This record gives sequence, structure tokens and C-alpha cells, in this order.
Amino acid sequence: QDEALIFELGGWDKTGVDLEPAELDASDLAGLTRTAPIGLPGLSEPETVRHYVRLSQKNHAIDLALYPLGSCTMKHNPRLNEKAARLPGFADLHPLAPVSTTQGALELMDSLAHWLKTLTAMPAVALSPKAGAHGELCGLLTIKAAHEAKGQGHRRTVLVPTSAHGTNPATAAFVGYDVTEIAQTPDGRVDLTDLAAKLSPDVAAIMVTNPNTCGLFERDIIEIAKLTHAAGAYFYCDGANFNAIVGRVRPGDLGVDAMHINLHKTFSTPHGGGGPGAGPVVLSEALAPFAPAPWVVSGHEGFKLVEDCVDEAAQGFGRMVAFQGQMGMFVRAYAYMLSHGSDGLRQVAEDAVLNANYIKARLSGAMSPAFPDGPCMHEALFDDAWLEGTGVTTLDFAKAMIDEGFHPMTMYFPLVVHGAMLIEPTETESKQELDRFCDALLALAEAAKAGDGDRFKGAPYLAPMRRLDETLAARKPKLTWRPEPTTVAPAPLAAE
Amino acid sequence: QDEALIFELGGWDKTGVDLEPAELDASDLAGLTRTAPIGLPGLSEPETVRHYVRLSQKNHAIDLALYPLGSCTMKHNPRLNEKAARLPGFADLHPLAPVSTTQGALELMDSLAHWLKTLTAMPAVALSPKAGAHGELCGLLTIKAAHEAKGQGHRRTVLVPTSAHGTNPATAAFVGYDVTEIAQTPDGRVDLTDLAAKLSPDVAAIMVTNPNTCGLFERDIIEIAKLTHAAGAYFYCDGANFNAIVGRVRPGDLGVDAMHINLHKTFSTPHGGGGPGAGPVVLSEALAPFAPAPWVVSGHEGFKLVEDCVDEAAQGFGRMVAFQGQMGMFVRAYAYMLSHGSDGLRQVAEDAVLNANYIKARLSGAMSPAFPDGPCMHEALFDDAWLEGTGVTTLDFAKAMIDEGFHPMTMYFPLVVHGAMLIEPTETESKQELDRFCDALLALAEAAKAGDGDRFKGAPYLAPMRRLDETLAARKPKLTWRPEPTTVAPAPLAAE
Amino acid sequence: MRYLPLTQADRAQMLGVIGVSSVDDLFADVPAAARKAELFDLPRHAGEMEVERHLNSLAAKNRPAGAGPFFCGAGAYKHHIPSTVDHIIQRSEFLTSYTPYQPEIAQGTLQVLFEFQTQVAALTGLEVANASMYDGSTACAEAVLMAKRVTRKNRAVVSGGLHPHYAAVTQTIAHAEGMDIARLDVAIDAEAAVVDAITPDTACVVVQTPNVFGVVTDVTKIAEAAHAAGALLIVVTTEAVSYGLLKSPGEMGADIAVAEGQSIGVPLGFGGPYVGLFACREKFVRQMPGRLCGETVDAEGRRGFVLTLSTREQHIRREKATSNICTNSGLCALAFSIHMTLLGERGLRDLAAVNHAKARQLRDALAAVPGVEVLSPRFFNEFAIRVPGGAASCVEALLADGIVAGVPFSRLDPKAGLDDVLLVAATETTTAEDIAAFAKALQGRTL
Amino acid sequence: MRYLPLTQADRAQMLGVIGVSSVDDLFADVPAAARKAELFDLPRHAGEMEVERHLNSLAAKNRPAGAGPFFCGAGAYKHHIPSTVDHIIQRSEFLTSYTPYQPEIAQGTLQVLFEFQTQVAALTGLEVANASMYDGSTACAEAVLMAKRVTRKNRAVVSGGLHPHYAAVTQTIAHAEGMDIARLDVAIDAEAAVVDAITPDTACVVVQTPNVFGVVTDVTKIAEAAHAAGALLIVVTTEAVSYGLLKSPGEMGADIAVAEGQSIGVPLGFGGPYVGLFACREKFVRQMPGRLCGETVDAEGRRGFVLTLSTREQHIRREKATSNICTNSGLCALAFSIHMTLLGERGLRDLAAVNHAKARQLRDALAAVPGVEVLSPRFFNEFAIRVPGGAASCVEALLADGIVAGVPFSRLDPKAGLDDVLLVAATETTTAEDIAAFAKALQGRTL
Repeated sequence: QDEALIFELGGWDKTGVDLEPAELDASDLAGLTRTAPIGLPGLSEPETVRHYVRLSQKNHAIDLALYPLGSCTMKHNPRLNEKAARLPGFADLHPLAPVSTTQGALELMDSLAHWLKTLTAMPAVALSPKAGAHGELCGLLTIKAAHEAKGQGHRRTVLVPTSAHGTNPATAAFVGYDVTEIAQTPDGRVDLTDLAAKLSPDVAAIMVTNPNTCGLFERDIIEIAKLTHAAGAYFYCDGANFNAIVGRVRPGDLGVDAMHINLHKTFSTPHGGGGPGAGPVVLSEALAPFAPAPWVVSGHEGFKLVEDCVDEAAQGFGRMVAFQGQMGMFVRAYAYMLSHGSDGLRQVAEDAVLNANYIKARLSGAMSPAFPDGPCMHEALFDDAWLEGTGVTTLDFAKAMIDEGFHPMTMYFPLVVHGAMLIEPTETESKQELDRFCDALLALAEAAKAGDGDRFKGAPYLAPMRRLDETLAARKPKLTWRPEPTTVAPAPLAAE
Repeated sequence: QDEALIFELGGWDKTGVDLEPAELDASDLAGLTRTAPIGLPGLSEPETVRHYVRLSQKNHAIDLALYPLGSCTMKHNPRLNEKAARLPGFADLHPLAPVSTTQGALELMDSLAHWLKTLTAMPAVALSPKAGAHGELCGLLTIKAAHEAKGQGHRRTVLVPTSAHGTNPATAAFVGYDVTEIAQTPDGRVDLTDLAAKLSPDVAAIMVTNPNTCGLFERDIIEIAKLTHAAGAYFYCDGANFNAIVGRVRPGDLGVDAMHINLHKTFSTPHGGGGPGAGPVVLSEALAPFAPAPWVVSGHEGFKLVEDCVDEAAQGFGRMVAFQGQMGMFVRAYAYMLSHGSDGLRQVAEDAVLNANYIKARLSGAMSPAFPDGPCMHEALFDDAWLEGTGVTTLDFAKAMIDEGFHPMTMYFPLVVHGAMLIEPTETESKQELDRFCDALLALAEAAKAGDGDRFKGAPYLAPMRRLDETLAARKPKLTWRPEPTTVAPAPLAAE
Repeated sequence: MRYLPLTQADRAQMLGVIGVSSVDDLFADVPAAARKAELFDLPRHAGEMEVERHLNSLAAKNRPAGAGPFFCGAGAYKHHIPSTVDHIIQRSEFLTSYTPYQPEIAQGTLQVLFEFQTQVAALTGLEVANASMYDGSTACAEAVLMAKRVTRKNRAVVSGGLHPHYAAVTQTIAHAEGMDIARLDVAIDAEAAVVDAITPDTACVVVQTPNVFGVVTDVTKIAEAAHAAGALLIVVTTEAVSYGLLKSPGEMGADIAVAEGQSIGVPLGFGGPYVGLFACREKFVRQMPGRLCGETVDAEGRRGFVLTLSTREQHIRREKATSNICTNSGLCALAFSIHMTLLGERGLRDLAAVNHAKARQLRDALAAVPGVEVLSPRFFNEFAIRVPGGAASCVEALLADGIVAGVPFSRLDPKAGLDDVLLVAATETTTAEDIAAFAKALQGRTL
Repeated sequence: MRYLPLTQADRAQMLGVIGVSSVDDLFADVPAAARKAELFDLPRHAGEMEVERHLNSLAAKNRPAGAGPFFCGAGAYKHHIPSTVDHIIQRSEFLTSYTPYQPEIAQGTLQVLFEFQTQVAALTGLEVANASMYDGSTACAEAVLMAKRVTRKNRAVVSGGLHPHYAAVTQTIAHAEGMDIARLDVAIDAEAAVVDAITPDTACVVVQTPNVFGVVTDVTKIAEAAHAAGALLIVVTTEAVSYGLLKSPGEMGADIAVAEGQSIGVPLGFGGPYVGLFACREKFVRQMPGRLCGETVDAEGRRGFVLTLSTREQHIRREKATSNICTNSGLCALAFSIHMTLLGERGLRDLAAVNHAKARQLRDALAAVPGVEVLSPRFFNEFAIRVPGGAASCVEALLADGIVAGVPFSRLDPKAGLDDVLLVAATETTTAEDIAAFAKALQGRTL
């Protein structure tokens, strides 16, 4: 059933709030008052609720079924964490309220930092970045500042493997670096020879994801770090996949200098249709002095918030955001950490890896794993070799999964694998659900090989919409609703 | 997609809570400890969430579309009220906590009572009944006690119109009364002549719904009350439809002696899949002394809860429930009253009646209104005369409405109309939604008359399930899940 | 007004379609004398912020159970509720749906009820359960009336250990139906006296375990005596968590088990809404009150669920119905069922064990206070103590120390002459610090 | 562990299917030295009740804005949020979904984003808006970088009235991209100085209205000067409610408007998550950062929505992307959009009028306090005052009276030499009693 847009429901003069309109004395506004209508519709509360509840039912969600988006880590979001984040002491706290009235919040940030540092064996953490890519930005800005402080500001290059998330090269470019790609070995890891060759004195940093986007642990990670450091560069680790090793392996033990942690992946803060996230960055001793403001310090008189780099940390590179970062996510992530504890977090990594390997094992007969030898970590990567000759593409196969009640896996990423299908189940799936998923995929694979092309080319059939025309959308972008020529334009509001 | 039962998910040894098991010392249990397994499955939290979220999507709800169940009053449930009811000061309050620690709760009950008494022009209210039918029970018990106190305990009969809710005769019988039906006039009201004839000295009370279940106001209501009182009987008014007149007409002005108010109808506490409700009963001066415990009194030292009839109200007939009644519903209803105010509540009644008459007007061309002359109140009643010869029944028509995205109207009730269809839109529907509804019904009516029988006989086609076999369910009732013979019975838990 | 979608323009247009000139015309059937033109003497509408402020201020005048050491029980218990429970019951599709009369678009509610019935049957050790009652007390009264229908006898023997509110409700309602209620003397270990009170004209025997003084009793012998007299045994439980540790009513011979389900998934809420559990032997199913959900198939043969056996109910049978009940406690039953699913057998057993262990710790601590006497010989998570100087004044005094000490028995039954009896309960929410503080304060007050 | 569904039996069975003997085998690629056998030095797992208690105790150490008279603003504002907003954003289907990469099963999120974009475009008076940014400060920095891409020039003129945090974020990020940031002197009515600072090599001019001192400015002249120099005008707003009363950036000639959307639908949350609004003229759309949602049709011709123009984005263009952004602030955008839908044009205008009226009342009350000087000549709902003895110590002193008096400007910018400037804000949540208490306490402290 189609749901009308809010602009089509005729509510140009309606409202869903009861405000006593104040009489307007505009003498303090210097003639800046609006005169023309804004063009915003309003709806009564019942209509509003219905509009959004109806819309919501058109979404897939982790609460409905497996959501195996590789590298996106769609796991269960505990409702305890939602409840905690809504305590007035956190939700109704102003970011600039007097510090003496925010001691609990600062304590929580301090405790969260302690957990992150302990889990990574890194001495410092910058909490403020608002998402993973923002954390990458923070990390590279820290590295840049460190180089500049050492008189190494001339270093212009960042090395990035081809398999990297797009955010890695984009961030490096954003900070003004040139990006050079590092080759990959046939078994899906960084090519050490190529790396060594490219580690010139111009290199500021390498950015390596570990476990990498092929779902594999970089076996030579310690060697990579050594080579990098020997070249005078820093090792930035993309921590998007930290969930695979949390509680079991500490990046600090591997020689990492900076790593962002997606709280919305490893520590299960909800994705909310694409955000908000949170991307704290842990830093090595070498980089710690260059961290951005603000940060929390504890002292005799309780917790303090250092908000300006000027006095207390002259080397800090500046500021990533207004205020302190994603406090709402800090509360959720901290609640998740406390719930799991050191033992539970270790189990998280183990079950995530176990689930991925189970899927890989069950599907490998019918589909072609990109790296069949050895275990994968938290996600299983397949290529489209097994679809050859069927006329079915990775995209078609993915859309057919929708008709089986599942969200498709990540497709065509990483770029190093042809027609990639990256499946990440996470640790919060039961064996029953994994089996239901594998059974569905095996049946689909059989259908594809049996030549049942229609089932794929036309898919999805059972979703709220059939396949959408993305080319049309991009050719002549229609990004906002505008009244049809026949629509009566909203009348200016009568002065009441 | 079918959703497995919790018993089929293999969770005989799983749990979704983390409790440190206490060592059991059974020395205070006198050998009463369980030995055999209970047979309860458990699920982890992610599995639990998914099970219930999936199930929920198989329900229709007022938040999804019009829910025009006549006499059930499915209106918008404000979320403010949900939030208020969850304040720890209300939700985490023990019913027997020291009275000095519950002053706010008692004040709220006292204020709610004040609103109910003012809106009905009645001097007293018993808050504790847990639902409408429970309120009827309370009302009749009060009447019984009053008669007994007057030496009129011999009165054995309660008069009830044929159009009454089933709860009316059921309640009268429950209290030990004999039920006699009152006839109805062709225009859908109580037949005064028949009433007068049946008002013998044996009659304890009449039970009349007003507005009645035909959606009509009892024009002769004042006369009815006079006749009743003249015969020494009491006038119990079924207040299920109070929403049609709230803020505009006061039952006390009509001669009513007792009336229950469904807080979940008039005052919009959510129905929750069938309950909980709340059914406070307003009482006339004659009946007030016989009200059940408990009640709230206010004095110099704050509010007091009178929990026992013994001392302070020797005439009280007893107790309806443990504790004070549906406090959670009181909070919601009170929030609703405060939000609407005296002006808003009046508008509630007016819009509810306007919406019903609008539907009646729009549909009357195609469907046959049971009482075409004059306005209806909050609901529009149709019979099935217009379906004659189409082969389509009221039930078929209702099931076809499901395919249009609407919940069917109340069917085959009231009993006085053949193939009754009772449509109650409530005041929280917009004109757009009413038009969408009327358009859908008019199109269906046309299809029925055009002989498109399959569309009706097989309906619903688009619901989570096709039509269910209710006869089979009743013939050999299967009321609990039991393991199939092949199922492995749950093993006793290992002592850990 | 934010809840009312009609605009003035809508209203005018709709009146035109109806063919009347004003909304007053639609109220023409109301006698002129009763047609009020003026607004009633109540406040006008208020914005959400204003209403919320007012309710916050009322809530702030109460002391929630979680605010400090808290030991009240007596039929309502402070337990931890997983946040998942409240999240799910707030989903629109559960919260804002009606009784599942149209099963094709109510399978969510119906499957939940079927699962709930199965859980309740398992917990009580009986074959069938209904889809919930208003609460434990009304379930108890309905059970007595049901026993009358089954046995066609008129006398009910009610143990002196039954919660006084339950006894009052049962008495009120059963009496109206013309039953003769023999309520035995109130006593700590009251169940011992029940067997002797059973007569051949007894329809049912009502016993509670754990009883209102927390005393647990093996009712097997009472069941035998009742059955020998052609009476049914009704076993009442007000603390559903006890099912995790104690023998079920069914195992001990009960014919009907009723309980207050509040302890599992439902907040204290100052007494309601709660959820009554009602289970019985299968042979009595057609005499049960309340809604029942049953399994069936749809037109395509798929398993589905419907309300069934509704010929027992008022909307079909009217004055011949087994009960006048229409509304149930569906949303609370959902909460109960979710919490029970999270617990599972393992979690429920653990929870019950923790509750019992905490109560034992509490007992040990209070028994050590000079002048205090523990009265309940066997108990689950609640017991009675004798406090010098009266229970009500003890509670009042300890409140000044920040402790809510429990429920004075006299509050439930002022005529029983047990003014010095205090009912105290412990649950998994009780901490060692709570217990120590209670004992210390009590010692300070009794010295 | 309650969040982990696998049982030991499951794990054993799955290891068998995989063909390894233990889960350690799956970690074989980890260098032995880094494979930790022991648990890290952190607490073990905890039950929900224990975690909740701990978090409650931390929350209780903070004083929420709603606890009493409260006048902080400076980029984050205390507004009433209708309860409907939070209810809807907690729905599983919104809360636990990912970026809508598969539009067939993400129309809920996508239609919301399309509606959000339209609302933001209408509010800012510009043609297109994106699907949200992290917050206002990062949106500001992104706008400056975008101006560089559009104009191919490197200099940004930043008004001294821009929120110091925004200026710092912009400086940090734009500087890293090699831009030259000319931040003008901090002053109450700083925008007056902007026009003179525009040079031919200026890529953009950044002005804020209402500025950080609450001062509202007609930027039309600045727009003309910027355009004459081939520069873009970026208008920043930190209080989105002001859109209801003031001329929009687009009406005054802005090319890009960015704002902090927190005031509509998003709680204070100690600074995040918030929602950045970003709108611009249509001709610049392909240089925009962030996600965009566009209308299209499905295979059956029905209207639907998709993420579009993603060739601007990092996952397609990698180092050539317009921004490195991946995550947005979708759930906060949803909250914003719901609240805006509830308000509608009428509600937003009323809300803005109430805010302004309360601020005027506050101004009048504070202006009457001897020694206090009101500094902002024109304002919406916030203004600066000079308090004798320093703003920070004034706030500290008034805290003892239970009043949170506002934000000392020195906290935002300690180097500006404005230690006696206090920023005070009023909203619809401010009561007449709050204002009176503030004025009285201030008088008591300044006398």
C-alpha cells in the first residue's frame, strides 16, 4: 500500500501540538521577520503516528530477520541500552552545563575510555569523532600533526590496500594526502613486498583494515607494523571489524598507532537507518599528545573537561566537533560492555567468527568462497564464479534473497573479488536462524543453476516495492517534493 | 511467513537473562521443591525480540489504519499517556506502600474522580472495577445492596433491551437476577409501553445503554428514568458509548443511578489486544453509600485510602478487587482529560458524532442504514438488506474489507438488526482517512452488486492468513501446545 | 487540539454532505434540558508540556519501591523486569489492537495468547489455561463460581491463609450468586484446619500457597479430602515466581489453579493493571470463564489461531454465559509471556532460587533482632514476623530511617487481631545492604 | 550470556560442520604472540539489573536541564519534545535498520529522508538539502570545503560571530585541506565587519544568524558582496526554531545554509548525537557532501525512493569523493522530521513566537538587575549579558541558588577576552517563575 507524502495530506493549516500562540512584538527583530509562507505541512498527532508507523513497516530490520551485510555488523541492539540512554541524567543534560553538574556523564566517558584502552592495549583515546569515517579523519589529522611536530610535514602519501573501505582513501584525500594503493596477495592479504617497495620517505601512514574486508586476519600484521615504523610512517588501522577480535586480540600488541572503533558495530549501538554512529580513536603513545579536544581528566575534585587545546595540550591538532561527541552512543556502548564483561566480549568475537565459518562451510558446496583455504574471521566472502553461465548476477541473487525474508549481503565489495558477496552473520544469530538462512541460499543457488532466471531477474516480488530504477533517479534528480502545477499552493497563515 | 511457536525453537536449556544462580538450601521448603521439569522453553534476548516483533506485524492496529469496530471505540492512544504511566512514581509504586509515600497517586485518583463526577453530574464514583463488565457488576451489586438496605431484597428482575451488550444480561445473571427483555421501537429505541408494562414491583433495575448500541440517543431517556424510579427500581446506564456525549451531556441530568465508564473507550487508554481496561462506576446519591472499598478521602493530613468497609462505610457492599483498581489506566485517562480539557472533550463528542454521520451519509446510497431517519450518534448502523441477492453475507463483506487495509466493522451486533454492520470511526480520524474508507466500501459494494462473488467468498486474500476454520477449533479444542510424539521431551535440568 | 484531525473547513464540508447546518443538529435527539451549551466547570485543554509537568509533579509525591530498601509483598512483588518486555508491549501492533475477533489480522495477539496459555498450564501443572483474567483476586472468585457450576453445589470452604482481599472479593461476588462461603479463621499456618471443614455439600476448597503469611503447604492431603467429598480443590498463588521452585498445584492435586501473574513482567503500578492466571483440568474446560485461544487451520491449511469455545461467553450466550467477562488483561499477559520466554525454565528456576535465598538471608537477619519473632515456619520469599509495639507503627517508624519495612497484616484485615504481625518480602532486587539496613533500623526501634 | 543465542551444544555441532576441533583453530591466523589466552583486566559479565543500577547511579550524579531554572544555550537548546517522537524512533523497523542500500525493503527510511530533505529545503529557503550530517559544526566545515570545490578558490572568511566550536572545527578540517581561514575578530555584532574582509580570492563567507551572542542579522548585503566577489555565502544557524520566525537564509541570498537541528526533536544528550542540516542552491547539488535521497519508480511504475547521486560518495568515488562521510544521522533526522510534521507551519511559527517572547521577558527581567548590561541589540531566544565579576563565577554562584544561569562565553573561547560575558537563552520550557528566580538570584549576587 502506498503511503502518501506528508505534503499530500492537506495539512497546510494543521498542527499536532497545542501551543498558546504568543503575541509577537517584533521590536527586537530588526525587520527580519518572515513574511512568505514556509511551505511546511502539519498533521494532527493521530495522523502523524499512523504515517510513520505505516512507513516503518516498509523497512527490513535486524529485529525482523538476519541482516547479513558484510562489514556493517548488524547485530542485536539491547533495549536496556536504549533505556539507559534515555535517563534524564544523560538525555536531558546540556553539553555546556556547569561541569559540577555533569560528573556522572564525565565519569561514564572516563570509564568508557578505560574499557576501550584496555581492550585495545592503547594508552589514549579520542572519544569525540561522530562515526567511523570521522574517526579515520581524526586519526589522520593526529598523524599529520605528529609528523609536523617532528618536522616531517613533507610526507604526502598514504598507502591503502585495494580492498579498503572507500572511506580510507576518501579520508586521506580529505586531509590532503595522495593515495597509493597496496597490492594484495592471492590469499587476500597485504602484499608485503609491494608494501616494502612503496614505503618511501614520502609516506605519512598506511591504512590497513584488520581483520580485513575479505574477512581475513592479516597474518603478517606485526611485520607490516615494523616495516611501517621503520619507514618513519604511522600505522592507521581501520577498526571497522574489531568485533571479530574484541576480548581476544589487542591492536596495541600488533603495533597499531591509531584505530577507530565503530561503537555502532562492535558495541552494538543501533544503526538507526544509517546513523548516528560514533567513532572513538585509540592512539599509541607516539600519537597521544596530538589528540583533539575535548577530553576528560580526573582529579581530586572530580572529573574535568578539557575543552580547549591552548593551555593544557599545546600539541592537540584542534577540534573534531562542537561539544563532546556522541554521548548517547557512549551510554549504550558502555552498557553493552558492562553487560558482556571481559568474558562476554571474548565470547562475542568467538561466536561471530564461529557463525561466519559455519555459513562458509555450509554454503561452500554450492557457492564459491573467494578464499577457500583456512578459516575466515567474522564474515565469509564469496565471488560470483559459481554463477557463471546461469545469467544470474550477484545483484539478481541478492534481490532474490529479499523474497526469502532476508536482507541481502554486501555486494560488489570488496573490489578485489569479482561479484563479491560478503556475508556477516554476527554473534547474535542462533543456529536455527543460520540454518534457515543457509537453507534458503542453497535453495536459491540450486534454482539459479537450474536456470530459473525469472525468479532472479524480476526479484524482489514480495517486497513492499519491486526493483527500483536507480538510473532514472540519478539522471534527473528529484530530491524534494514540489507541488504539482495543479496543486493549490499553501496559503499564508492568517494572523490569528 | 509462519512464525514458529516458542516451544519449537529448541530453547529447552536457553535463557535470555543473566542471573547468578543461588545455591539452594531447601530446609525452609518442607520438601515442596519441584522435581520434574516444568516444560518451559527459554530464548536468548535477540531471539525473543525477533519472535515478538515478527508476531506483532501480523496484527492490525489503530496506529496502522481506521479500526471501525462499532461499540469498541478504537481511537488514537496518545503516547504522552504511556510515558506518564511509566513514571517510576506511578509504575514502581506498591499498592500497599505506606499511605504517606503514595500521596501523589491518591491525589491523582481523587482528581480523576472529580473529573468523572463533574462530567457525569453524579456525586460519587467507585474507581476500582477493572473493566466495563466489571463496572456493570459493581453497579448491580451496589443496587442490590441498596435494595437490601431498603428491605427490597426480594426484587429479582433486571430489565434489559434486546439490543444490549451481552455483558448486561450476563452480569445481571451473575449477580443472581432474572433477566427480562424490553422491546424496541421501529426507530431503534426502548419501547416505553413495553417498559412500563414490565416495570413490576419485582424489578430491581433496568439496564439501558445510552447512546444505545444502534448508535442512537434514547430520546425518552428522562421518561425512562422517571418510570423506573416510580416503580422503585434503579436505572443502570451502560456507559460504553459515553464518548458520544462526553463534555456535552451529563448522565446525572438524565436520571441515571449508576453508570460505568470504559476508560479505554471514552478516555483512550489503549486496548492492548483485548485488555486491560478500567470501568469506574459513577453513582447517584441514592446508591453512593453502598459503593465498594477502597476509596480515597482527603483531609488535613493529605489523602487517605479507605480500604475496609467495616468502620467508615458500614453499608459498602464489599470489595471488587485486591487493591485499588487500574492505576495505570487512571494515569492515562487523567492525562487524556487534562490534554483535552472541558473544551476538547466536548469537541471529542462532536467530532465523533460528525464523523459517524458523515460515513452514514456517504454510504447510505449504496448500503442500507438500519435507521435512515435522523442523525446517528457516534456510530452508524447498517443492515444487510442491500446485500440481498448478491450471495455475499455480512461476514464476507467484512472479510473483503481486510484486503482493502481496514479492520472490519462490528458484525451481527446489535442483534435487533439483520446482518448488522456497526461502524464507529471515532473522532481521531481525519476526513482524508474517512474518505479513503468510504471510497473503499463503496467500491466493494459495487463489486458485490456486480456479482464479483469470489472477491468476497475467498476473502481475505492479502492478510497474513486466509480465512480461519473456527468450527474446527471449537470441535476439538487444542488450547495448549503439546510436544508431538516425535519431539524429544525436555530433559530435566542438570544441577549446576 | 492535537488529537483531533478535523479542521474547521473539514467540519463545514462534512456537515454539508450530511445535510445539516450545524453539529448541534446531530444532537437533536438529546432532550433540550440535558443539552448543555456551556462548558463544564473543568480546566480547558493543555499542551503536552504542561500536562507532563503536572503528572511529573504528582509522580514526584510518591516514593517508588526502587527508591531504597523495600520489603512490601502481600500479593504484589517488586521484581526486575527486562527492558525488552516494555519495549515490545509498547509496539503499536500490540498496544493499539483490539480483542482478536478477526483472526486473519490478529495472529500476533492470538499466537501470543496460545503461547501464554501453554506457559500457564505448564507452570500450574494443569492441562488448560485461559487467556488471562483481570487479576488474581477476581480469578479466585471466578474459580469458586466455576466450582459451583461444575459440582452444582453451593458451599465454598476458604482457608484462613487466603489473602484477605481475595477472600473479600470472593465473598462479595460468590455471595451475590447465592453461595455460602465458609471462611476459616485467619492463622499463620491456616491450611492445617481446612480438611476438617470439608462437608459433603462443599463445592470447593480454596487454599493459598505460599499463603498470605508466606507459608508454603503441601496441599496433596487437602486435595484428597476434597475429592473424597466431591469438591474441587482451588489453589491460589499470589507470587508466580514461586512456581519456579515449588511443586505445582497440578502435581499436588489441584483442580483449578489461579494466580496473580504480576511478578512476571508486570510493574507494581499501585495495584493494577495486573494479570490473573487461570488453569484447570481439561475436563472442566467448557465451564471455564474468560477467553480461550485455540489452534486451527486457515483456508490454505496453514496453522493459525482463533478465539474459541466462545459459546461460553457473554457476547454469544448472554445471561447463560459462564462469566460476564469481556475485557481481559491481554497486554499484561503479553508482558508475562515475554518475560517468561526470556527466563525460560532455567531462568525461572534461578530466579526462584535467588528469591528464596534472599528471603532466607532476610529471615536470618531479622530473627537476630531482639524482640522480633519469625512466625512463618516454611516460606518462599515472604514471611510474617511479630514486632513489638505493633506493625503499623513499626512501618511508620522505619520510614523515618528510609526503609519501607513491609505490610502490616492489620492493613489487610483489621479485624483479625494480628496487629503486631508484619509481612516482609525479599526478591532478587533486595540487596545485602538493604537487609542489613532493615535489621539495623529495626533493632534501633525495638531496643 | 543473554545476548548470545548459541548453546554449548550448538557450538560443538557447528565446529563439527566446519571441520575444526576448537574455536581457537579459527583464530589460527592471529600471530601467536597476540593471541591472548587470559581474560583482559575488566569486570566479568553482569545481569541487566546490575548494569541498570550502575547506570542509574551515574545518571543520578548529573543535574538534568529539567531539574530547575536553566538558561544554557550556545548551540544546544532545551526544548519540549512530543512523546510521539521518541515512541516512533524506537520502533524496531527504524531503530535497527541500516543505511537504505536495498531500497525495496527500506522505503520507510527513504521516504522519511525525502520528506526530511523537503522540510529542510523549505526551512532554509533553498532548493535542495541532503539527508543529514553529523551535526551543525561538521556541516559548517563541509560547507566551506564544498565552497572550495565550487569556486576553486582557497580562502574562507569566517565571521567573529560564528560559534567558536564551529570555527574551531572548520579551521581544523579546512586547514588540513589546505584552505586559508580568515576568522574575523570576535564581537557581539560581528557580522558588520564581514563585508570589508571579502577579497577576490575568497571562496566563501561564513556568517551565523542568530550568531553565538544571539544577534540576528540581515545578511542580504553580505550576500551581495560575496556574490560580487565570486564567493559563496554560507549561513549558519544553531537554533533551528528561529526558522519559524526569521527570514530564511535562502531569502537573504545564502548559497549554502547549514544548521544544528537538535532543537527540533533531539534531546540535549550532553552534546550528541545531533543532526546537521545542509541545504544549497540546486546548481551545486553535485558538489554536495553526504547522502541524498531521490524519487524514482519501481518495475511496476510505482513511486519510490532511492539513495542517489552516490557517485559523489566515498563508497563509489573513493579518494575523489566530495566527502569521506559514510554514516549520517538518520535516526535524529527522523526525529527532526516527526517533530516538524507535528508542528507544521502553524506550530513552528507559534513555537518560535513563544521562544522569542520568553527571551524578551528574560531580557526585561535581567536588564532590570543593577550592574547587568544586555549586550545583544537584536535577538531571537538568546542574548549576551555583561555580569560584574565574571561570567564563570556568576554561574558558579547562582548554581548554589539552584539556577543554571547560562554559558560563560569564556568557556567557548577563553582567548577572546570576554570573561564577563554570559550567554543566556530562554525557550518555551522557561517559566515566568524561572525568570523571576534568575533575576532575583542575580540581583542577590551582584548587589
